[in-house]
Amino acid sequence: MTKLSEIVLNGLALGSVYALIALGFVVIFKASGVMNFAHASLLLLGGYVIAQLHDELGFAGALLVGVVVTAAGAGLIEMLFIRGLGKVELHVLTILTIGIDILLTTELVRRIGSDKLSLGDPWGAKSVEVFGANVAQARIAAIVVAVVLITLFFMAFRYTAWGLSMRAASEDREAAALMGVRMKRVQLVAWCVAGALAAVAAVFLTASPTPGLDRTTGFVALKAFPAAVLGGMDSALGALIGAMMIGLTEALAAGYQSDLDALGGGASGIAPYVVMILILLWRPTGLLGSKELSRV
Amino acid sequence: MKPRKGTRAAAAVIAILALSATACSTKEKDKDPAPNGSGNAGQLKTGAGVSDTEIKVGELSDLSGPFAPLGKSVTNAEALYYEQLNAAGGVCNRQVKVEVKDHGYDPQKAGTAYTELSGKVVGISQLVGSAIVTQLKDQIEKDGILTLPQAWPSTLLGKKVIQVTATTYDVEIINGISYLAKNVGLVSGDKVGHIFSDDEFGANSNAGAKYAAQQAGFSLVEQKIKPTDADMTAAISAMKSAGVKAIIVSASPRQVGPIMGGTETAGFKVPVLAHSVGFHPQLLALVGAPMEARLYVASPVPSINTDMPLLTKLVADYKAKYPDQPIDQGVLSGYTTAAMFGEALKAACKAGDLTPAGVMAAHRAQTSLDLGYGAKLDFSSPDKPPTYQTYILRVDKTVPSGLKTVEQAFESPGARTYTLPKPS
Amino acid sequence: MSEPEPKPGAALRPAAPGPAKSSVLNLRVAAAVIAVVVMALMPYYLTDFWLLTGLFAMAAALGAIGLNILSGTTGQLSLGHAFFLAVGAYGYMYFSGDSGRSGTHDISGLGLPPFIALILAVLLAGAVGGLFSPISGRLRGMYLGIATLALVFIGEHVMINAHSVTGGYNGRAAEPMEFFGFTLADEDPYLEVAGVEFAKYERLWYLALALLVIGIIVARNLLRGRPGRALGAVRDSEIAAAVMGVPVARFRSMAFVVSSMYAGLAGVILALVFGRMIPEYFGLALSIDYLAMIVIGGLGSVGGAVAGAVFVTVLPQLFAHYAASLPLVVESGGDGVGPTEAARYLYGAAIVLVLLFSPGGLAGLVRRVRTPRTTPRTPARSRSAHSKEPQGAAS
Amino acid sequence: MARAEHQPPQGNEPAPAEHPGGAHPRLRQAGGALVVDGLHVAYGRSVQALRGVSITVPPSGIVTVLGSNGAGKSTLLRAISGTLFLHHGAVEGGTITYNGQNLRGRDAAAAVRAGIVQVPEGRRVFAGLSVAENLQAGLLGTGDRRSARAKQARERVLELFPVLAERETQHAGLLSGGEQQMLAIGRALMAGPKLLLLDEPSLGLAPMMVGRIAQVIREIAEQGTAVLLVEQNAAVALGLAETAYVLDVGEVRLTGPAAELARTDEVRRLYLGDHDESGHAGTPAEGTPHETPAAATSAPRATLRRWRG
Repeated sequence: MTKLSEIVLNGLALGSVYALIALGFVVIFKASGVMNFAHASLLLLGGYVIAQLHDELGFAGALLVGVVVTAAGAGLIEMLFIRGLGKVELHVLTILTIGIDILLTTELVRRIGSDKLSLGDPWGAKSVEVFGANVAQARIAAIVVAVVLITLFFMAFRYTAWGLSMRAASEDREAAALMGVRMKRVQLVAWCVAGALAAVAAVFLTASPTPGLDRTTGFVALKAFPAAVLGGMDSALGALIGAMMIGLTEALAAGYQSDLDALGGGASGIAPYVVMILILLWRPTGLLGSKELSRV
Repeated sequence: MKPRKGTRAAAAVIAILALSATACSTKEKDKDPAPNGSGNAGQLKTGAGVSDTEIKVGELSDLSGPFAPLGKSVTNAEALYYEQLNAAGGVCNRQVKVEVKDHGYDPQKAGTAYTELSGKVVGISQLVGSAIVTQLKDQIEKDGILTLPQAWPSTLLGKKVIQVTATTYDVEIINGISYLAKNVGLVSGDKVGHIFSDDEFGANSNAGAKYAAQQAGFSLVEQKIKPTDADMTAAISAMKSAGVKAIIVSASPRQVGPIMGGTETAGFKVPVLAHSVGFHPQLLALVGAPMEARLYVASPVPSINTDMPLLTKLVADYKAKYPDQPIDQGVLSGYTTAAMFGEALKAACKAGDLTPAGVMAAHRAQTSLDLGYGAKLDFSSPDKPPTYQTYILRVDKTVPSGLKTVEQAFESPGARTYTLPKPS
Repeated sequence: MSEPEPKPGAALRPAAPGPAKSSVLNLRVAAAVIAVVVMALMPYYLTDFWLLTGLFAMAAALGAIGLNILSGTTGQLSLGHAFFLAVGAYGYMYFSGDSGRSGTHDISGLGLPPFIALILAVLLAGAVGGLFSPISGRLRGMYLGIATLALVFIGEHVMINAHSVTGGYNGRAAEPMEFFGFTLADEDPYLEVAGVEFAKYERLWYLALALLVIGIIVARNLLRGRPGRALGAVRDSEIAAAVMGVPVARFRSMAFVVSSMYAGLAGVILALVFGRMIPEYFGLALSIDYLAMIVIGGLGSVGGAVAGAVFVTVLPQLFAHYAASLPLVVESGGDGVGPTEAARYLYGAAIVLVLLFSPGGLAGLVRRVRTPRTTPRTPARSRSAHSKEPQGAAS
Repeated sequence: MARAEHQPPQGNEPAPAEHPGGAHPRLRQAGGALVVDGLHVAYGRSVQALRGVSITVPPSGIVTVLGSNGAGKSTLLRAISGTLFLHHGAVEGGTITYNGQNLRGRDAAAAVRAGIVQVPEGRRVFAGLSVAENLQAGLLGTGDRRSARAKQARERVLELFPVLAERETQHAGLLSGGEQQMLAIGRALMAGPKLLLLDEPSLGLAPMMVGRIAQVIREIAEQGTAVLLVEQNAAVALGLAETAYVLDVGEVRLTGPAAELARTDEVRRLYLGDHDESGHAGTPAEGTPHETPAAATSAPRATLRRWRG
């Protein structure tokens, strides 16, 4: 039982981090209609900035700067590359973000080199006991922070002018424009929000008991893709549910690996993708994704 | 106007072709630079890569991919060795010149980079990445140039041209487990965990762990992880609930770090045994305390900070030449590998045959090479590692490499009774 | 080189497009023949390094043509192209290889003649692409893109675990291609033509070149004929295509099958060139490379795919080869921007710049230079990034 | 009535300064609020959608623009509301001013701030949002969602459309077509526009509902909001408007007081005679001739062919 509760808690913590990333995917997708592959490098950027500054500014200061820098970086990508393109094929925008990701990742990896950087988070290796299970404080913090941020996010989405603009625009861009919604500003804010969430996710991805930030940290963003997709790419709630499913699936597949020997071992890495494919076969636009309206 | 344009283009193409025909007609010479160049200096036979003044040695490293940290240390250390060798007069009155190619752990780039070395070097004194070695080994064998890989799975054994430079992973883990059994008090019937990465390194190590566990009567709890995983909590939970008395880790520092941290967090403070390739001094800043308390490192070489003449001199020289670079075990590994190659060159010079085949023959004729760090190396059998010995290192925050030697080279009884995987 | 003034007689020429068109066509054929001849002469001049690079480029070109049919022409985004390359490569090894041991594992194989194995491997890749149709038929846009991403990861897992077919991490050796006793390897028999030794790479060069020419011709005919128009219609609007009587689902899965067959062929060539394939090669990065190729080359254009493949394959090699003589680039291992990083920067920048300034890729650039501004580029080819936006320009 | 000459596509040249055709300055009232003058619009490089269109909408009252499918009616509205770019269109010549303020080349947000709000064709309510949220969305361009003015606007809208008050928490997608049209108009009114642009409000509605909507439009105009109504249903439009323009293939072909226009042979033949017009059975607006010989429409005119644009 301890094992199960440990695994479930860790799965939820993992899911919380994925949720922060997946929400970023969804917000950007709603605003700009693109699956942002540059998210991996934005995450790395946030982590890198925090790692560089935490000695000087302390963790909180570094976190703040990291969040702001990453948000600004995401906003800059929107302004420089995405906004100007206007209407192009979906692939083209997607591949463009891959190009941006390659550029940014190359530079960050060159700077990080072989280093494993600590982000100076205050939790260290300390643990707490929950339901008889030992769980790292950082993991609990991940769940708490994610719950707070995601609640804030949903409230903003529901009640602020920006949230209403986002939802209106993703329903019908032109009608939203006719209401006087400043689309450029809404999109810019969306990218910035996504960037900020990615920077926070970077903290929990690298906090103990994980090994600190290194050049491959950004890859984790790839696992949030299935989360965003299986929930439905234009549904924030779907992203949240998807992220939790992926986190739990992964943790359970790893924790009960010995019972899954038939799959060849090490199946936890691909479990998210298998779950995603199964769900997409059942619902081609994810759990809560809206059906595409086809127009001739 | 269209046809005109076309004809002009065609004419231009033909002109370029004609130009290139004159420019590139040297291809045949390029391929085989000095076939059987007979003795200029006495009766010395020379071949590819060797001129009257120069001996060219190739290195295929990873300087931009996932193994860049290792690649960089090894490349620097090899450069240091050859610099010292040249300062001492070189080999056969020739200066050794190193040509380094970066493959970034990309098999395609490695393939083309190799073609730039083959036929132009007398041998390859560094080849990083077991996947890359595997990819190239058929070709290397065909070209017959001595190659020293920076990877130690026993699956690389069995080819005369490829010299695994030290104890293989499986033998290393057999030695390590025997040390652990003796020193942390494991008894028959205990459960021992093995977390290993889902790649050749992990699989090879797992073969050794299985054997050692069976010999000692331990039951082995296995947990496979992806080489890219960073979250070890689930694996640790599995180990903890199985109640293992010790954990063996065959993975990279990316995973050894979280395993140390995670077990500490989970209050699951069992001894951990890792390979030297799974340790990196930077982990000390992140999980120093648990590593100091519980980590054992099985290594084919002693800690570079051991008090030995060779090693103290190496550390000093390296510090002088690369003041900004970290001193890790890769430095020692690179330096000793280069030294093995240097010894082969010297032996070949003595035998009067500096062709690639001659270098290989001279290398394989050495049965008891002592490079000055303890282990005696026997290169005579392609099917066996040059040594079956292992050092045990533990964490010591006071030295640059972060490791100190706690057990000098030893060979456990199981090391030789274990059947190495039958090479292909 | 001055442009000729229209001669007085020019006006007398019939205005009918017939003769002019055929002369352009003849010209194109002539240019193509010259290109093939030039390529055929290359083994006499290139060193192994460039031969190998060229072989990779040719294999990549075939793979890129396939992806272009899928993503460029039909509009189905695929991040799983690497997987289909792997199916081709391992399919070939399995069909042509013998059973035996490799490393620590037993491997099995059918020991078929290599040429038969090549054909079977291509068919197998196509069949696997067809098996994917329950998914490719149901999913659209990014959903399909991410689903194909899963193929790469799941495929890698299967490859590593299916020891007896793939040889596990170590991969397995590929049998050299053989035609009636003539082996495409270094020896057997030894061959020298005009003083140049024809070894493995030289021999494979001609095989790859022949397959590439066939691949280009097939793709062109396919795209210019009825299927091509149907596929284009499917991309532009599925409903409109369906109204026009195009069996949308069938064409979508057909595009997947054809694309996978091209990828499979590219995989076989790579296996022959490498001589041994390891599963790690077929990762996400390879898929992204192929996407970059078709974007840089120009979506939907066969020539563009080839150009993009050459660009993406040759660029890093150029950097690695000439690192020493390039300004701003330090040699590998030094501090600063190494050749690998420089190539990555240029590669990333090329993707971004091409998309920003020439969304038609290299092919679009060439088209623009050739026909400056006479035919306006109508927005008909570009589709809304937002499916919910109205498609019509005016009420 | 003057008839515009067909003009060749203007390409990238600036529009000619003088009026290319029949829009008569004499119709322009002093202090006219919205002035569109010599407007040229193109989609892509080759597709000319508007060629020198000039219209004027006074500060109050209803102006209608008639025209068949593809005549350029929606394009005209898009140019005014600043949403052309969403359709790859661009203004290539001419001016658009409102109260003397330039609107050409400005975005939709600028138009809303200037007091011009458009109700798009096909209603386009935010189907996934509730009715209340849809109305809230109407305030997004004004910058204040909580002020007394916003509250007032809301009360006015709910007064105008009591049915919306009953459905406040429902998703807009679940409303009937007529209710959606009311919501779309109500949403636009939330911003308190001085000029309301209506794009085919009668399209696809039951005859009963068309009458209701017409009534509402008249009420809105009576409350002091100017209305520019674009319609295919000429019977409805001419019954409502004081002034009418007829667009054909991107040019203003006819213009004049609505009642006068409704009596011209050409309009009767082309726009009022078709018995299939959905609005035909609808509004019995006075002054609108009902019986037009069907024979007159039997031969479709070349100028009324569906024009791609």
